[in-house]
Amino acid sequence: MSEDIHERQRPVVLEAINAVADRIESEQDHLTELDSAIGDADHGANLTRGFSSVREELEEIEDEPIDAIVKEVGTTLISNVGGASGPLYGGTLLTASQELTDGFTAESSVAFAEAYLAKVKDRGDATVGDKTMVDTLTPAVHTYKKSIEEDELPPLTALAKAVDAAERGVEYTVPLKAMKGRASFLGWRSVGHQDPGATSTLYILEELLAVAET
Amino acid sequence: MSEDIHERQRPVVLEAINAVADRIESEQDHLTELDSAIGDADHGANLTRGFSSVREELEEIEDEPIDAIVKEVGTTLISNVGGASGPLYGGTLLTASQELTDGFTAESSVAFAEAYLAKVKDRGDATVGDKTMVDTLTPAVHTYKKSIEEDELPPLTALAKAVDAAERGVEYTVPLKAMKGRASFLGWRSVGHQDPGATSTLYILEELLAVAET
Amino acid sequence: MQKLINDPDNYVDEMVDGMVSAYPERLTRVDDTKVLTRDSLIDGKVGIVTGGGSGHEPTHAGYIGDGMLDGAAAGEVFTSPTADELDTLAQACDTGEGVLCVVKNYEGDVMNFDTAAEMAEIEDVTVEQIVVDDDVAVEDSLYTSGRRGVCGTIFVHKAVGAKAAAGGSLEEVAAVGEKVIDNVGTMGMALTSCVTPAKGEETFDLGEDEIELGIGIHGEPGTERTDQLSAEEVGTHLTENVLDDLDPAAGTEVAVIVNGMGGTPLSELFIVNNAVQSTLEAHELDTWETMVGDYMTSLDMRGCSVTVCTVDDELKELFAAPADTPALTRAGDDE
Amino acid sequence: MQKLINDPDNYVDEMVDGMVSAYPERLTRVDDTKVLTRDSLIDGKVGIVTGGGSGHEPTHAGYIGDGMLDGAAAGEVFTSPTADELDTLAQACDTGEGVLCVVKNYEGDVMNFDTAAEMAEIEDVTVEQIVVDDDVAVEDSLYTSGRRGVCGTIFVHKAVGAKAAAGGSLEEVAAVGEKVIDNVGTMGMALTSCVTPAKGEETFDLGEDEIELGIGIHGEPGTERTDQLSAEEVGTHLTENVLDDLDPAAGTEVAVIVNGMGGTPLSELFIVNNAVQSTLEAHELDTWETMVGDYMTSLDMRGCSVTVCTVDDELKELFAAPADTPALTRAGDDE
Ligand SMILES: Nc1ncnc2c1ncn2[C@@H]1O[C@H](COP(=O)(O)OP(=O)(O)O)[C@@H](O)[C@H]1O
Ligand SMILES: Nc1ncnc2c1ncn2[C@@H]1O[C@H](COP(=O)(O)OP(=O)(O)O)[C@@H](O)[C@H]1O
Ligand SMILES: [Mg+2]
Ligand SMILES: [Mg+2]
Ligand SMILES: [Mg+2]
Ligand SMILES: [Mg+2]
Repeated sequence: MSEDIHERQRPVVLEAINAVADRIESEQDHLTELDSAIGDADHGANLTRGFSSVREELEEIEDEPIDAIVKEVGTTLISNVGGASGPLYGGTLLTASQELTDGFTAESSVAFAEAYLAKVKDRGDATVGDKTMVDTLTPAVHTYKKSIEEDELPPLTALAKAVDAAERGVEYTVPLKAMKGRASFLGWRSVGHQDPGATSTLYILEELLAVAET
Repeated sequence: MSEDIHERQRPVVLEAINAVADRIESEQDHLTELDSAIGDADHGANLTRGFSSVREELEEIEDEPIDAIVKEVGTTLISNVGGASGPLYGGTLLTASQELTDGFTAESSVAFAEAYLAKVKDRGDATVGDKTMVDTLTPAVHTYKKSIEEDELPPLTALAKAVDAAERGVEYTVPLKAMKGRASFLGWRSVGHQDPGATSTLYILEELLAVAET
Repeated sequence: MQKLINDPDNYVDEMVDGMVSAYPERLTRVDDTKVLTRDSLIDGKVGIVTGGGSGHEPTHAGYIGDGMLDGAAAGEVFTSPTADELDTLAQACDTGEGVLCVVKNYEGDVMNFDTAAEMAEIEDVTVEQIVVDDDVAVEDSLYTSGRRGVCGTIFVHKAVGAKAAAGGSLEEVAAVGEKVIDNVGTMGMALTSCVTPAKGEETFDLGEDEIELGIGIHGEPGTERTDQLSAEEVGTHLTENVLDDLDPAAGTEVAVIVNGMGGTPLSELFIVNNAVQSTLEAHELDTWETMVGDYMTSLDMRGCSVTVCTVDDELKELFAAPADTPALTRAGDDE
Repeated sequence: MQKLINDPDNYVDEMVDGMVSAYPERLTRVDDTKVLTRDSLIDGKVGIVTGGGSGHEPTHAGYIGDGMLDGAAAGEVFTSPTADELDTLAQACDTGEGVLCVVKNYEGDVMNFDTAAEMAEIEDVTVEQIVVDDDVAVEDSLYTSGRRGVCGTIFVHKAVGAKAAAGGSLEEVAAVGEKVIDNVGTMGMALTSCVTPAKGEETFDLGEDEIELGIGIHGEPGTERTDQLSAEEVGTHLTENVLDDLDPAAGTEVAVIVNGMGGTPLSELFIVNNAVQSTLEAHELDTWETMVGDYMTSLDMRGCSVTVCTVDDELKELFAAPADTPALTRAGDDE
């Protein structure tokens, strides 16, 4: 039965990974632009390098269970991205994938999201308001969890609400002074700029939603 | 009597030196511009540095005989100009000043001019057509000598003719391929550019004429 | 902006090859990685490694050799190497005595080195990490990433390399590294942004009459933009800020680096050095050694940084000890 | 274009001061001149001096020290020093064994050195001159100034310095200098012009997609302007041209300098080095040593030059001999 769910979800998961890779590639310049203003102008290149490698390695694992696929995505990101976003986007998947041994269910997806957020905060020693991807993830994960667990909404609706929340998180980074990441080196000069990592996190969530909706 | 001539000519010589210094300063940018095209963009600065120093040291020697004054101008140029033009403008005066022990006469001025030209050609191992100051000097000195010795014209008229000849010398450098000096390193690319040293030599002759005319 | 490159995507790969082909008897490349190690390890010596983004040459691999580093990992331009490359690096440089990683403070580097250390310990390689954070321009607090690691790292490499060469244990070597870190400060400035091979244009725009103060080494803007300053003002300002942070007592001896960011003529660095030295003198400090040159760069950025490290007899001995690397050599006998 | 300067008129003067304040135990400035000498002369050793325009740092004074130069005179930017400064230099570096002047071929330098030699001989100082003319880009003929002296001069300094340190006579020292001159060739290129402090803007204009081949080190345009080339094409072209001139037999050993012009990131020089080495290999030459870095610059020019010198046992021994100068150090034991 649990094999069933892996079989069933695999095409969607693979499609989602491809969609994310496409989106990251098409936003590469924009992400780099954001990183030029308060970082070192490589966020777009870093993620593109990572997700292109993921796409290339997908074939080798396309028969694996969901958790193994997600874990492999993490491993590939770790060994191809580098910088801050490598461990933050890759290492987190390694840990969070452990929640997916039975594939994505309403329950496991909440656990996955929570584990992912916890790992980002832990790895990056970052909290909300530090002007990082944590600002996008936190409201998104909170909204998703509440929509499922309290409001008992279907996962798709919950995800849509989470994306809305994530969008606000991205906007929220603009007026903040960066406390973590390269932007923190700029001190007050970081105020008024949108965080690149917060932005790429939103794009990923948007793609997950788009694929889930089809 | 020979002291008389030194007394008499001294104001004119000092005025001429000042006029040359003024002219070089005001042409500094233009000379450097010419040197940018086929050299190393410093001919204006080199000569300005030299002639400003000459002006400053003039006070100390303004009671000396003509030949000593000219020699001192040479020494000062040698120790302040550097580059190719230092020895070429300075060392030459050192030698040629020996012709002026009795001040400037029609005769001694020809000897001075010939000694000066000979020394430039010797020091620089340059000949007419090498695209250097020799191209200006040669027709000027030849014209001056012939005007005085054959045509028996007064020195002022001879000098005016020499300046005319010098002008043609400058124009003549434009189509030439440089054989000597930094411009020679450019080979054929030097063709079509006017030589800076040939140009500054003309300016000096023009100032000598202007002062002599007053 | 023109660059002497082939395909920007192969920039780091080709650079690493170029280093090996320049120094084939000094450097070895670990297959399929951007990890360089010295030709052969010294038995019984603690391994000294570092790594970080590329674009800072001669940092990092330029300091591999006797008396300094055993290996270095090159990340993409301005991007920390990945954890698995750092793990390979640590394992390649271990002779059983453990490996000290010199990390420049930035989460990207720290997180990747952390992960690498975990991976290496699985293979029974003991890895210690020291984190250099010498950039006094950056505000430091418990709640931020803290200060960047920049050119002061060169002093750290020199000290830990000498200590390891002298037979120091992993603990002792790490301790002298921490000692340098506690006593060193740096501040930098830029006249122009650098141009990364990937982007091909300037990372930040600067008006003709503007400069950036408090820059790092990744083409990021500085902490402040001001009107153009003279070399004297720049040298004085940077040195004063570093001294403000270090606050050394009068009579203290200091070692100094006037570092070029890659596109600055050496002559300009010497001109800046005059102001650096007079500022030190005004504070009654005693310059024990000065290094002027491109030690940790930001590609082709025009600008400089000033590093000051207060030294005692132990550090002087370590700094003066012999070293033989492509980018830094100490004869070790006449200092 | 912004520069780290104070008053452009004091550029060289302040730079010379800055060098002395960086290396007070190595360098001494002769009062009222721009002449630098080593802290103390070595009795009984032939004096080795050089000089030329400034803007080529670390050339010239950066090579003063054990095993290389005893002194150097700095002219204005790109302008030969005056004869009286060169005379002072020669006199300051004579211990009675005579002085060898290493001159880079250009009439300005040659004429001023000539005059200086005459002046020095009056004071009973024997002065020999050797003229380096390694730039293969320049057409050579009896009727021209001949070829420029450029980065191959570094090899000359190293060889004559080592020979003098080993006790060679003035004649012997000059002879090894001539030997290097006979066996060395260089060619350079520029991506951008340099900017002199006096002019404050580029000496020549280059389109975004153009480069100059066959440049010298004075910001003068090259012998040819072409479309942009890749690092590989540049490295290959320069090396091929040098080899064309040297025409070494297969199997010959060579020493190589991949020299940056001042504004080139070191990483780019390493990328160029790949093509240099493969070209040498293609000609079946054996690279004995490679130096990659800024050895003789043209202020902040972006670009590079490639120098190749064929070496025999004598030159290898001289090149590998110990040297301890600010810009070049050889431990002298492990080569
Ligand atoms: N300590 C941290 N915690 C959480 N997120 C961080 C942290 N440091 C950086 N980030 C995120 O990483 C992004 C930058 O990623 P990237 O540019 O790829 O790496 P790098 O900063 O190493 O160049 C930032 O915009 C920020 O969202
Ligand atoms: N060998 C030479 N013989 C005669 N004139 C020369 C020679 N070399 C250079 N010159 C003259 O000197 C001028 C250049 O002077 P300048 O720019 O001051 O010196 P440098 O070439 O050392 O920078 C040239 O334009 C040329 O007229
Ligand atoms: Mg970044
Ligand atoms: Mg000139
Ligand atoms: Mg980065
Ligand atoms: Mg000149």
